[in-house]
Amino acid sequence: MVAQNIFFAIIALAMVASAVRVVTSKNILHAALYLVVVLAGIAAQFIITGAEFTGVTQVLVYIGAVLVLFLFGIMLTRARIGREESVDGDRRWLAGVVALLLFAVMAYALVDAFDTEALDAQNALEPQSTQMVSDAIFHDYLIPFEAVSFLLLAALIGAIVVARKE
Amino acid sequence: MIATLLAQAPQLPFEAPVVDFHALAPQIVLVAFVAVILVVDVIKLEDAKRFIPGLTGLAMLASLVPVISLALHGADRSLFGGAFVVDNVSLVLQAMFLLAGYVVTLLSSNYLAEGDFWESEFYLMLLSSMLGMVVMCSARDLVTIFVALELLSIPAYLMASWEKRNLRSNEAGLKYYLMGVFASALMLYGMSLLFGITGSTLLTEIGASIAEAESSTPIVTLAIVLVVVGFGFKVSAVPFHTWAPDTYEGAPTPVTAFLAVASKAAGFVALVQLVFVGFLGRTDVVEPLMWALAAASMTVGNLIALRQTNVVRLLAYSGIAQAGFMLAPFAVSATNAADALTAVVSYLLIYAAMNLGAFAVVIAVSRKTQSGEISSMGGLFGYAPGLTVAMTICLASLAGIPPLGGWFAKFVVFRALTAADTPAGYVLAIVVALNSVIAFYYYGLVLKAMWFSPEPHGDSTPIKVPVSLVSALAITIAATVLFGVFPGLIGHFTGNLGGLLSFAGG
Amino acid sequence: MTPAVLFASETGAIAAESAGWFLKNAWVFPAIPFVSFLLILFFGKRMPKKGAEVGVAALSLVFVCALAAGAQWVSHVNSETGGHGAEPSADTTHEDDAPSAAAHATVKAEVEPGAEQAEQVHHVVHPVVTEWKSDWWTIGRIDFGIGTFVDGQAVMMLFVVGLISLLVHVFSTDYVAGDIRYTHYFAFLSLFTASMLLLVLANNLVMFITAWELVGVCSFALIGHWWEDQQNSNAALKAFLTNRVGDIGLLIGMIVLFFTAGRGESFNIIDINVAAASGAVSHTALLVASLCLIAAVMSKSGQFILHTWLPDAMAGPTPVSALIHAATMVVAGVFMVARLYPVFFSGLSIAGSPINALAAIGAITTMVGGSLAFVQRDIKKVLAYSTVSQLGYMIMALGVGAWTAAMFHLMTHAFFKACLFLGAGSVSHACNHSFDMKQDMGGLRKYMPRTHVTFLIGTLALSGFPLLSGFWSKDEILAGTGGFGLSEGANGNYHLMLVMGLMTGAMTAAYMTRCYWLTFLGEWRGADSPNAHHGTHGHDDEAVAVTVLAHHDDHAAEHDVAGAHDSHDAHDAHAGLPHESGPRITVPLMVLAALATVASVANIPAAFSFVPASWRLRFEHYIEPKSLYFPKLDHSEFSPVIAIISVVASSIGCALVVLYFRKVQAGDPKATELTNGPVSRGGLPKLAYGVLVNKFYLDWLYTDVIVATVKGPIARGANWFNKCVLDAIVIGAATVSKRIAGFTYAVLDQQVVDGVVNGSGIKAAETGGFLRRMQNGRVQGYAALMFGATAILAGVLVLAI
Amino acid sequence: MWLNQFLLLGALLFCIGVYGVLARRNGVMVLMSIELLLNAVNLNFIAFGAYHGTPVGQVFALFVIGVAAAEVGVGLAIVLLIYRNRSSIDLESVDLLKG
Repeated sequence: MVAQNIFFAIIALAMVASAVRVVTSKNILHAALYLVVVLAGIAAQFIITGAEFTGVTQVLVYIGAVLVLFLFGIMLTRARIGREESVDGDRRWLAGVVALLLFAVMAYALVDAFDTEALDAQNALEPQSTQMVSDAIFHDYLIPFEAVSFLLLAALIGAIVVARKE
Repeated sequence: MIATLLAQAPQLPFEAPVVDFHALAPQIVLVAFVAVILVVDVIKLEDAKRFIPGLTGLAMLASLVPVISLALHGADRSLFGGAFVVDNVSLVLQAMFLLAGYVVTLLSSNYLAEGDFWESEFYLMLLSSMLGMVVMCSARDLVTIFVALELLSIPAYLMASWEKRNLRSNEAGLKYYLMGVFASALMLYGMSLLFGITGSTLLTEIGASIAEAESSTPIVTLAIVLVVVGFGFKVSAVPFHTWAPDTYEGAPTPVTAFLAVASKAAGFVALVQLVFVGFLGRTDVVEPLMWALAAASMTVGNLIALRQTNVVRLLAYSGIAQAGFMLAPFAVSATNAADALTAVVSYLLIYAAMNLGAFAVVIAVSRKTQSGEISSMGGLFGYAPGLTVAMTICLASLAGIPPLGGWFAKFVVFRALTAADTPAGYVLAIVVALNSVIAFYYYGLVLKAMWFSPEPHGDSTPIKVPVSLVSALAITIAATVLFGVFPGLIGHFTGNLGGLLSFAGG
Repeated sequence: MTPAVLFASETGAIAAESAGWFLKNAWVFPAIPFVSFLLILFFGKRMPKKGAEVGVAALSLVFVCALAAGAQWVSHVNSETGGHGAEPSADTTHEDDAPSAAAHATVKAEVEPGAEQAEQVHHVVHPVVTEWKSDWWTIGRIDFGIGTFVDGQAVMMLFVVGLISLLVHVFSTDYVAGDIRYTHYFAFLSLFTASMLLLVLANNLVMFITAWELVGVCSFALIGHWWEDQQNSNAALKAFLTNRVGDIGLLIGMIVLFFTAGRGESFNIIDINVAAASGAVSHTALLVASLCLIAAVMSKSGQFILHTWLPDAMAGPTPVSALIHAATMVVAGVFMVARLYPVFFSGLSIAGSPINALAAIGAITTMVGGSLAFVQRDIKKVLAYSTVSQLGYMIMALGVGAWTAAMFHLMTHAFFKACLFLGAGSVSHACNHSFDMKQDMGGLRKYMPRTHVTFLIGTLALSGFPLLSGFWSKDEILAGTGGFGLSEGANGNYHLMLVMGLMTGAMTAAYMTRCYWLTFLGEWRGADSPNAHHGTHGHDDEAVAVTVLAHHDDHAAEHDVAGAHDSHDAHDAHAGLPHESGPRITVPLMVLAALATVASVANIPAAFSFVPASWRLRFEHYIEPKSLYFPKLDHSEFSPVIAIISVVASSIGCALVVLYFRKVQAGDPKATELTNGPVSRGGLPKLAYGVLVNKFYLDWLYTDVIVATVKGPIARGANWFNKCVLDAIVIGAATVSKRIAGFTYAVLDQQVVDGVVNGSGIKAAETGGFLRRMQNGRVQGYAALMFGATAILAGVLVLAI
Repeated sequence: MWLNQFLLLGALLFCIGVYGVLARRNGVMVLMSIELLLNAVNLNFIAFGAYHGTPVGQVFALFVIGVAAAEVGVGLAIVLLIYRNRSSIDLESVDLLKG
């Protein structure tokens, strides 16, 4: 388990550092690329905890689709590629205070509840097979599954109507 | 090669779920109509296109048929291990959503046809959102609730910005979208904690699990607060209300009516299910939280409403205050569960009728005045007495004047609060009473403008009200008056909601 | 509104055999004017008389039915008390408590023998209750019926409302003829009558509250009838808002009653009354309920301190003032107290105590109203304050346990006050629609003989002139205060109320004399008369009176005159001298004057042994309930001493005013001219001495005697209090709410969302006036509020639980 | 491995995301910060799913991924619409509606 912990630590550090850069970078393209690091890190964490299918989906959907969407967005809104001073509001300190406050509450509650609960003690991180996930989706979560498919259709149509040039 | 790999994989048996199609029939009918509309739209039969509003309305009414047949059939149905339940509460609310959707369709048809809009896609959005609401009524599981919420919200974000060339409409959509997504994120975080604490997404199991401990642990408290905040946004409770006035003002008015009634009601439906099924064991968290939200919403909503000059904004703030009234019974949700549940559902039904009626009048009047200012309604009685009377009924009902529906709604809330017999309940009852007095002032201002002020531009040509608007008005006004004059009607629907509570027994 | 139509299939057999058709089918009373309302609303404009004929016809029908109902009630009472004695069944429960039972219920209640009525002992009079149990309103196991509850009190009110409303309809056909909203006006009159009749007949509190609100709405609409004048719509709004304050009391009181006396399952008035009278309900609960309900009475029936809306309500058309703001709607509060009398009787411990909230409020109100009536120069406002004062009498009577006296006074007051209001309307009809007594009236006796006589009768009745109706009813109240004629003062010893009542009696006579004098005596001072004192200094005595009066007492009252003018454009200004009004105006006046004269025969005191027994105390016999739902009351006897004192007091009040006016008339022309105003006084110092003497003389007579005691400190103070404090509170409540809202903006916006968010005062100063909005339009500010509030809410709850 | 190491990482990412949505005035950058919020939640779901040994955590995470994709698409469409009409995606200048 030591190896996993080391991996976790490295990935976590990279994620936090990148996440901070995502929200502070003055260069919009850099921010997008740092976001890739965070999303990839998430996928890696998924795989560490044994959720391979979700990890792969994460890579496919986020890095394959969402990031591309962002790049399109950056291009279509003709953002200047490079350092841009006006990307931040002048209320950063308030944002910081709110975020810290929220983190304090969350961290207190989490530490209080799951103090040193081990993740691998009871279930030993058995890889949950993809089949279990799919069985769950198509057995217990059939309604939300159909609803999500419908949601994607509606979002697609609506987004096209709203975004298209007339 | 692949075949051999597949053959090597361990074969776990997959049991196909048993699906009760009758229970799902309302949703299936809606989906079927969406398919029809899509086909009509894609084929671009120009002749057929003008039938799309009619088709949309038909879709809502057709979905009512299985709702009624389910209600007549009587027995509660539980699908997918309790994740999807069809009981009295869900049927009453489904019927309310479908009728509200029908009225919104009536409100939209002329508005859209006369403006610069993408029409058939709009109805697609409306139906999708409606589908989300109808699913929400039966959802008793976090995943289903979440997906239903997003299904009803995402089309609504788009509808708010549907008037593409209008900067205000754009802004309305943007604000609604951003605030909605932030609230969703908070709610999702809370849901993840609930799932983490209990290991299940079913509300009944969550309820049983978090009710066990003597007192609440911080993590449960945090989870409940975050989930409630997510829906507090949806129902525009203070301090998560800030989007509502801006979005209401900017969005096309029929969309505003939809947001103010259906979307807000959907938030309440989710809250009802979460609180009465999931959180009832955690009175110590839910009651003070809801108390604070209810008191703040009523008071802040009413006080700011006093200063409004735009009637849509006024209705937005009044809606915030009304949300406070509807949240109030939640503050006694555990001590007086049956009454509180009845009060919330009754209020929702009546609120839907009277608020839609008010918006219908606003839409009708602005067809002539092209303005949302209260002063533009001056002298309305002179040239549109019918609309004036309709608006008076709606506003009087919102203000809670007998014998209209709103009075009954306030009464049941008051009764739930006082019958709980707790100090907090009594104090909140007093807050409710005080706020209902404040509310008279701003409703009175609109009434005064309509009845007593002169026409601002001296133009007193009558308003031509299209048939669809007349029908919408007739439905909503009739419901508002009937619910007030014969509250027994609503008692038929809301009298026996105990089925929902029985889940909380575990 | 027409329950029988909707629930016809559910009506079963009638239980009370002796009750007549109209008593068992009382729903027709509100139904007729409601149908008339609908007819006028939808077809009125197309009718030849613009809908007025429907209203008059409907009200005639109502009145005839009311007469029939009255006759049937009399025979009902006779058969219950005289003929076959009712079997003393103690159960007061509804026969149809079980859902399957018959739809009708008659309350069987055991008799409470009246002390004075030896011949009627052991008899009980069943009220006629018709109830349709249905799904009108069901919550859980509570089933709310809809129904009518007819007893003597209700029958009396049916008669009063039907009659006055009919006369007002007739009067209005002339008075508002040609008005732009003529049809609309009659529609609302009909709706008002329907609502008022519903209120009278309601058999449960929910129906009662509904009707209570409906009459309020009609009052709102009719006060604002001529809304083009900003002041009228303000008055309408003020009436509406003030009433809402009391309505909250009503709501809370009714809910308290519902949960205590109604045991959480009944809103039925009889059930609640029986429970309250039986002593089964805790005294505290009844006390709380009655105090809450008193708040409602204070707003609806214009009791001090919520009375301020009533004089402003005179902005409505005069017939409306007569009908709604004198005779019917404003007595709804009195009616409510009388209807729920056991609640108040037990809650306030009326029997045997020297003072209680109801009696005190009533007594104070009589004094306040009486003194304020002095400083008005608008004839309608004099009458309005007089109404406030008289309503105070009724509340005081109820507070001291003189139930019958209160109801009797309610009836007689309805006659003579409606007569006075309609008379004032007739006068103003002749005087260019002005209500200003000093400027536009005077000497009308010559021009309007019929109006003059009827007004004089009304004045005398109101002032308590012996043998007129007002004398008897007021005297009965005064006798009731001390429990006079009873061996041990059984209903308590409210001597303070007696004193205040007598003082008000004197004031009433005084201000009514002043009002009458200014209006009908002297010379015509209208705008077109040569005596108009605007240009030429008046040489006639009446103008002097006017000037002096104006000089003395109208600095405070001058400003509110304009508000109440019936200045509708339908009538062009009548040129020339005033003239008598047409028959549609004078006939109602004569009918009311006749009733104001003879109504006293309804309740001839028991002591008058020269009258046959069957003629004495008829009102008490037929109107006062004798049943378990009504407390056992002792009745005071007629007291010659009090009658004489009260007549003397009134005469003194009257005489002082007469003396004063006579002195003014006797003044020499020089002094007259000098008193005409500061203009001439400043320029003629030599004659100042004479002025001073003259003034001193007047001061001695008027200021020192009447004004110093009434008008000077008290009335001025009361007027100031009225105008500055109470108005400020009522109107200001809204302003204060707005201010708070503004403050909320300022704090939340400037300090939190904007000021703090921007982190610098520059932006705040840039965007900020004091009343900036909380919503600054920045979505991220909103988001910060959302996330921040979430963190704080969660944090607080996490730490607190 | 502790459960809390994942949860605290999730909480940290969430709060960084909160900072981002509040501090950024560029619309696209706010949308990026929203991705941080949603991914932090997903991390929670996966960790809890592993903790309880149930696939439901993954199922929920998959639904969130699907919905998030739709949301970001819609969000970009609205931002694009704003850009078309105002030639700017500066959120602070979007304040026509207030009061």
